[in-house]
Amino acid sequence: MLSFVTKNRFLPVWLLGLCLLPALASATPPVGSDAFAQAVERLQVKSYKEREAAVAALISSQDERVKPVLEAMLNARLFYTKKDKITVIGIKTKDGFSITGVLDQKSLGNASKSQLKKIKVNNKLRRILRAGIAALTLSDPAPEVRLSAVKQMYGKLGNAGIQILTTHFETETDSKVREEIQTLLHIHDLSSDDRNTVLKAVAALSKSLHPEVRNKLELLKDSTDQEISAASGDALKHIQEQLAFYAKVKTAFFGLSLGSVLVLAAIGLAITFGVMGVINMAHGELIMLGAYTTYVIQQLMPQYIGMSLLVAIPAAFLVSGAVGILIERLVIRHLYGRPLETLLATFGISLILQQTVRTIFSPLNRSVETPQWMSGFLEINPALSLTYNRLYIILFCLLVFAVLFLVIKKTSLGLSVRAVSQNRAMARAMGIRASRVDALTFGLGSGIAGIAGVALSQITNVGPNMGQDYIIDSFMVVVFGGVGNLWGTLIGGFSLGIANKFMEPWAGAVLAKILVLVFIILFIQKRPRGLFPQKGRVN
Amino acid sequence: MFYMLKGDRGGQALLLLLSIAVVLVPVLNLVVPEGHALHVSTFTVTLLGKYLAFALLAVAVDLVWGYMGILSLGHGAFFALGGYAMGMYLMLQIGDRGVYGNPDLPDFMVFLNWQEVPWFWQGFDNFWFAMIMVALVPGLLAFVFGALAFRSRVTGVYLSIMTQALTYALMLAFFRNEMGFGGNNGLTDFKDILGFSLQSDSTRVALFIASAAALALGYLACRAIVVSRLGKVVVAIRDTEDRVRFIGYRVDHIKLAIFTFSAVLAGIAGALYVPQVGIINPGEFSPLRSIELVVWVAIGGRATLYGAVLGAFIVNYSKTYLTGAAPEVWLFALGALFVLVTLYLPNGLAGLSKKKEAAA
Amino acid sequence: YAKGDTIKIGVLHSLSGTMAISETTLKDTMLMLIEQQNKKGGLLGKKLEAVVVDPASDWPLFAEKTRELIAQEKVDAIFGCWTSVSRKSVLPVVEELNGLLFYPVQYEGEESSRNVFYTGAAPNQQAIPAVDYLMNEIEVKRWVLAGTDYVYPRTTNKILKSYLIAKGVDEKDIMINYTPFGHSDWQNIVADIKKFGSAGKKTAVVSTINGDANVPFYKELGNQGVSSEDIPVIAFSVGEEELSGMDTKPLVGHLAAWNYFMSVENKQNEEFINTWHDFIKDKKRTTNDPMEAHVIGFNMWVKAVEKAGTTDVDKVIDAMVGIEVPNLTGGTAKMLKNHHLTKPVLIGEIQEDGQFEVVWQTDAEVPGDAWSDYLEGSKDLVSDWTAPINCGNYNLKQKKCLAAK
Amino acid sequence: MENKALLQVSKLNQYYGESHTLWDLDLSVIQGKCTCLMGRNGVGKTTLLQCIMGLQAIKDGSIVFDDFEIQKEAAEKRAGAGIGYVPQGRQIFPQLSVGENLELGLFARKDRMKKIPDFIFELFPVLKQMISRRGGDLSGGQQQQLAIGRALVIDPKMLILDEPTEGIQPNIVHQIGDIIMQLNKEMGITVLLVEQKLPFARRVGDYFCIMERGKNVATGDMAELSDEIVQQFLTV
Amino acid sequence: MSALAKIRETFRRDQVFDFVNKQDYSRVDTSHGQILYVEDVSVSFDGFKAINELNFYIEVGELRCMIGPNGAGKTTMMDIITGKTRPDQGSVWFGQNINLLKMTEPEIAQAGVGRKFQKPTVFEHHDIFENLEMAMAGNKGVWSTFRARLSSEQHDQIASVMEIIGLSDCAKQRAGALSHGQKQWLEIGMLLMQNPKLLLVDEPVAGMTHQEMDKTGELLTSLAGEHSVVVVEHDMDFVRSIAKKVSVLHQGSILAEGSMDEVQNNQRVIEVYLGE
Ligand SMILES: Nc1ncnc2c1ncn2[C@@H]1O[C@H](COP(=O)(O)OP(=O)(O)OP(=O)(O)O)[C@@H](O)[C@H]1O
Ligand SMILES: Nc1ncnc2c1ncn2[C@@H]1O[C@H](COP(=O)(O)OP(=O)(O)OP(=O)(O)O)[C@@H](O)[C@H]1O
Ligand SMILES: [Mg+2]
Ligand SMILES: [Mg+2]
Repeated sequence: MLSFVTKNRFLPVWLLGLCLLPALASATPPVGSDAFAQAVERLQVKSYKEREAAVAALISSQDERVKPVLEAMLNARLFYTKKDKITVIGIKTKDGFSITGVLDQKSLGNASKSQLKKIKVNNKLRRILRAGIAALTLSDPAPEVRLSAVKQMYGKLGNAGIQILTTHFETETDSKVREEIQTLLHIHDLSSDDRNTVLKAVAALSKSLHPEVRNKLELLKDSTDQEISAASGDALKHIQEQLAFYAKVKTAFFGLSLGSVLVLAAIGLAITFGVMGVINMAHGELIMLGAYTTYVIQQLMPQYIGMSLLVAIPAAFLVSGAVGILIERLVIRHLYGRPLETLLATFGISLILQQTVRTIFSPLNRSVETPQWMSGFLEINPALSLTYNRLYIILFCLLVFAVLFLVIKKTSLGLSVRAVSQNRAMARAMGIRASRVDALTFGLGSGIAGIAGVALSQITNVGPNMGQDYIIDSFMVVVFGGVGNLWGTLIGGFSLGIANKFMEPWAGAVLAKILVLVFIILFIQKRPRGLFPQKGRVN
Repeated sequence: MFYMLKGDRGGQALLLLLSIAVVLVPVLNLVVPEGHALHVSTFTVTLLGKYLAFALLAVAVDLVWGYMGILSLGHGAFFALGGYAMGMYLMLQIGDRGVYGNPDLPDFMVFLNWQEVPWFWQGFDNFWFAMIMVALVPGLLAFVFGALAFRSRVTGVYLSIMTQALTYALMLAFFRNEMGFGGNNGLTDFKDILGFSLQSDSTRVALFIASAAALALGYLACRAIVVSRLGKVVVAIRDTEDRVRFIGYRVDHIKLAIFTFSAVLAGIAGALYVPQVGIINPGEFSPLRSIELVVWVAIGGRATLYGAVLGAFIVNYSKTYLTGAAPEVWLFALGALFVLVTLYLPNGLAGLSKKKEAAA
Repeated sequence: YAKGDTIKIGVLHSLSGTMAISETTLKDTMLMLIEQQNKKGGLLGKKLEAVVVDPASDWPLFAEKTRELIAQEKVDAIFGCWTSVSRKSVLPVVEELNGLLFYPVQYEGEESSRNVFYTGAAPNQQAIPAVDYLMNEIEVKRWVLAGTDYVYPRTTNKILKSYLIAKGVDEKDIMINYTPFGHSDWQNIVADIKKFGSAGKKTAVVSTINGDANVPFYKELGNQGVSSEDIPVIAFSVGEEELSGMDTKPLVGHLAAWNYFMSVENKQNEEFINTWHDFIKDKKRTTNDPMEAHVIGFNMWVKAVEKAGTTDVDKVIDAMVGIEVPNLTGGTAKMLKNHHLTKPVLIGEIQEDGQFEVVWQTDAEVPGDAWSDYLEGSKDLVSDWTAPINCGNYNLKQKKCLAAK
Repeated sequence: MENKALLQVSKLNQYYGESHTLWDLDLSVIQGKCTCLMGRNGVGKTTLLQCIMGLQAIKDGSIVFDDFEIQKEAAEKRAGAGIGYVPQGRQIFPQLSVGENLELGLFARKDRMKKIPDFIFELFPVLKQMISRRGGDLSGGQQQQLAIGRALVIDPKMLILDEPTEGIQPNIVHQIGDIIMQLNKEMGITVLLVEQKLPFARRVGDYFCIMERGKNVATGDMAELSDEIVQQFLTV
Repeated sequence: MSALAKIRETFRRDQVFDFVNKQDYSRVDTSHGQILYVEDVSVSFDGFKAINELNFYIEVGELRCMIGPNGAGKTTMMDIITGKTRPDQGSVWFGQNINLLKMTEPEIAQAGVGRKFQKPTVFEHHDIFENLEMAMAGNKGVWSTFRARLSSEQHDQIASVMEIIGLSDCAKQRAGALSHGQKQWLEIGMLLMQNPKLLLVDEPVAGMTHQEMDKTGELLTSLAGEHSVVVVEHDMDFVRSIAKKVSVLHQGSILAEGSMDEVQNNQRVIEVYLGE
């Protein structure tokens, strides 16, 4: 197979170049080393339109050096020297770039930024580059690479592209890649003039959820040919049913993920407020500290962004926890038995924390990077893909909940915490070191808030105000679930998330939120102590 | 009539100060020439007027929180509704002086391509109707919300968070442009009230006097409640709600009455506030704003009405002063003030004077 | 300088609360400009003094602080505000007390005041050219107009919608979506955009999403695999400053339309950036469009004061019109009769390093238009603060000023 | 070692704000015996016990337990030192189950036992039945039993009981009497008992101590508690 | 004047409480001699049957003692009568015409059912005088409460009740600062002020000295006759000293009913309750 690929290597590539830019296909393009050099030089032009043509010419040149040039260009690493206009690939170094000539592929040593001029790409060019690279990777030995190359070609195929795919299809051994190519070819067949081909393609694609299939079928439905119209109508109906189903699944997933964010934000509060009874207005700021910790950790280990998040979790727990303990020792300790006063003091603390962060880190948002393993999505089918960051956050949320639940319900710390919160004096008379328990518990709740901050840094902005965005929702979740009940917080958060997401499509984001609030207000009339009320005889 | 001030040193002082201010401030502003050392600038008059409106709001909060024990995190909503009612009146007074020169429609409605004033704006061109609405709208909302919540015996933090949800929902709703209240920009660019230009010094002084009078009356009304037997029952409800039921009081009715009354006061405060600051926008509904109100009361001293007034003045004055004098660090100062008062003055600033009284 | 005699300049930008994130930089910019001017010997032989206050993202407080600045502090000009609502709140006060306000942010238009100079872009200096670019260069056929639910996006989208329809775009191909301030969960909306964009026509998002909501929006785009190559997003409120708080890797290729980019290579700009870095003592700090607006506004004011020979507000207002100062992108900004500027419009693509790369720009400066030509009711209006018209909303048809004040 | 005082309170003064509640109070509780503290309502019995437990701040005076001065120690230390406390009004943790209420006592134990000793359930079978019910749901009497059980779990050297028979059905009152005596006599636990019911006090007590207006006015052997004294200090 | 006579004077409602008559609370119809009917009442909590098909009746003017083991359901029964707990089944009538199960706690209290709680609950931040003032019978609507002013008779009435409960010396003391026993008395005082037709008294003498117990007993017996009184108590001496008729509650239903002697000698009662 490999030999075949090598033999045919250039033909499909330039064809693809043609198919991408049909306008240029009129003349037979030059081929070979000279053509490559010419094309490379043409890249230096000012206008994007002309550069597009240069790229097409480059691809058509069928030179072996094309692929690295395209890749460099895509990654904004292709330059030319200001002095002698040599096109080079630059690798960023400490102070400037180490550059390599494109034509002779020889290193030209280092150059400073001011000596180089970048060969700019825009959106449209990037698209072309990517397709070009994809075509070049169709012969890659790794099936995953080929698969993604094929996937790149959706919507970008011309007749020539079909030819390449058809040729490649015969030699392709990987079943997944074959399937994908098959789908692409069928989609192409849908626009065929031959009604049998069309009908066959419709039948073959009637299960495909790819949007392009739908768009094409949509057109075919209005066809004058009764049979085609009926067949595509049926296929479309089936597809639409499927899509509707997956849309629901997707919404549910969105709901779960919003819910998990709510739960994460609220769960620390479920401890400090729910169990200890401190109306902790600084909770949001503790979340914020966790997020900033993530930022700092990333600054400290820029080489290991993937790892940084894992390091940030314990770090954020410690930082927020320590701040929490400090707050408890300095302020809250004096306020037990005066729950409303805690609101006042923690409100003050939240202002102070915000301003502190603003002073240290500036009022601007900080950029927290998303590690590779958390970006992208898990594609279940073309209609349903679940984003990794959300998936991880849902899992993370459940994990945090489980750990916390065990700590509170099963450990002696948990028992002491509950005892102290219910009757401080008596707990002390039972030999429980109430002040230590308080500090630890508050630290625990705060630490969990910090962990939530790590998660939130992955989906929203990290700035001095971020805490305020979550404090209201957090209280809402804890109260809705039932104060003092961890399950309540979990179920409450998830149900609010899901309710919100199911309402959003027909009510819009704003109205959905209002409706959820109204719902909570009415719900509390029915159950004045939340979803899972704390039961028991009241005196 | 002043029996209710018996033993209320703070209240006596407050009313005395208010009467002095009502006489002195206009004289110092309108009669004493500018540049004279004793001249009180219109800026100061308006500022004081704003504080007075806030003080009335704080008194309203104190009544339900300090005395009845309902930590309302939604009083900002009642304040804002009163403010909007006033704002709607003022808006319709602009007439054709708006940017589009439309004699009937406020600018934002012209912009939204509305053909006529929506039904819920009808009548607001009439001052008295608007004034009734200032009391009625917040009162009605409080009544409906309270009737539901108190009957269902929603108490404690549950109630607090529900009031917060209420104001939050209203905030989101008023932010919506379709609501017909000007969206995020709210109502602004007012020209005159009852035919008097809002920009003239005498109108501003008049508004100041109106605010002072409203505060005095509001204070006396609250005081009358507090010293009556009803006031004692209200405090009992705060301490042991259940027990009050068993001696035959309808706790839900009492709570509802006080809550509604307090909401009306808040609405009036809002109506006084708007013409003096010149804008009302959904930001007033923001939950954090309502929390701030509670903080004023706590700083001043809960369950002493004059403490609430004191707190409103101190916190807002600090804010005015510090945002100008120490714009970079004022949040530290304010935050520290909150923390320190909580720690060292559990009864707020009013507690300080009480201690002194006791010591003397 | 003449001893003890200073010219006061009010700086009215939120240093706390939600808007601090954007406005603090502008306060620093003003401080820098004033310091520089003093180094040059002040103005009219007097020293300039900045009076900084913090209106704390609280709109009524903006009005109060303005009153304090003008009435108590007796400042000669105020540079400030960011949000429209803060400007609306301040407007009656500056008019009442005859103050002078320089407003540096792009805004929705539909307003003109004698006492305000709008140094940011009007919709025709940002939105319309941006759409033109997408339509002509990227061949976009389907449009998502996504914004935060407040006046600026509403107005802009309204203008854009009628503009697009005038250009032959089918209503079906326009999707409008509004979200609340600080919206943080974009899953549905991004999924909807993705769906809307999968109909086989080239689709783009025109984003008037404001402030903090942008970060989660772009993150969600990245995670759901909506790349700039499939569905580019062009934003009017995302600048270098905002990008510095985002992970820009997944955003490369998305667009923004401004009148200034930090990346523009030009001597003036380089100088400005260097001064800024020296002043703020942080080489990594970015510059952005509203900063440029303040630079232009401040320079114009200085010129006008010198021309008038006094800081008297009325005289300065009259002197302002027609003043020209170089902008930072190599052109010239001229103050028009409607108190708006001429500005070049630049379209930039986001780069990995958090900068924009200009991919398109107007051939010449575009004059700012206070009243949009694409809206009923406002297309007949012009603003002209010079004699003989001398009003902000002169109706060309009725030949008179509305709202004779 | 016959009459060694396990607990010695001397010159104790306590104030509630301005009001002076305990005046130079002395009290000694003899090791291994049961001392009965009596007095009318409001004379300060509960207050005294709270001072001993460290739940109420004292102005001055000393409290010596087991040869250590404990008046400066935190409340939790005193429990650890071996004082079990059954407060007036029971003070059950209402949201904890009966089992958890009892388990709390284990923390203060020296021997790190992890299981509630069986004899508790032998003494109070009802606690076993209701082991997983919330403490707050129990009836008044059941709560009282729980409170005593809980104090016993910490394996105390001395047990302080504040009106333990209040609200308890007669046969159990009797039993509690038996239990106190059993703990006292057989297990050697010293007992300090506040009790209003004279017959009960007479039955279980070895010594009595009568308070009036925050002062200790009469002490002695229970046998010496004459009707005269009762008349003088315990009737209204 | 002896304490007893004072109370009689205090409770001459035709004179002191004449305004009560004006109220339109449907008056209790006790023409059949019964004031309280508890029939077939059951209630369970999380599956635990606390009251089990309970039946009993109280006559007008009767003083009834209820005894029974801890957890028998005595307090729960009072909770049901006063509206705090809703039973799963059964009916509770006050006189023949008032269905208590349809009423809220304040309505029941206004109709004439007063209660003293097992754990004394008073208004801790009010002084003793105010506690009593608030409990005083009268129109308790919002507006009337706001307008209410103490007449001198009412003043005297409060003073006399304070005398009875022995707290005259500390009229201005915060109720929260009272000792346990004092709170008990204050609660009894509040009950007196309410002047109910039916008094439910849960463990009134817990924590009281012997003499105070006697005083309480005397007070309760003096109230009986004009009022109906239900007393729950564990102190047998006390019960013996006041009781005419005793009901024994066990596991949520009546185990025995009769005179003190009968009950005392009932084998089952001895077994589950009295001991020995
Ligand atoms: N928290 C408190 N604040 C102020 N005074 C109090 C407080 N608790 C009790 N007192 C007062 O202290 C005195 C003693 O109260 P204490 O509870 O110790 O009495 P006691 O002897 O236990 O009475 P009883 O037999 O009724 O339980 C009483 O007069 C009471 O009023
Ligand atoms: N809310 C509740 N939840 C669960 N169980 C309850 C609840 N209320 C009461 N019980 C149970 O019902 C039973 C009866 O309680 P009740 O308080 O009526 O007893 P009692 O007769 O008053 O006892 P005592 O004499 O000890 O006061 C007890 O076993 C108690 O645990
Ligand atoms: Mg006691
Ligand atoms: Mg009971």
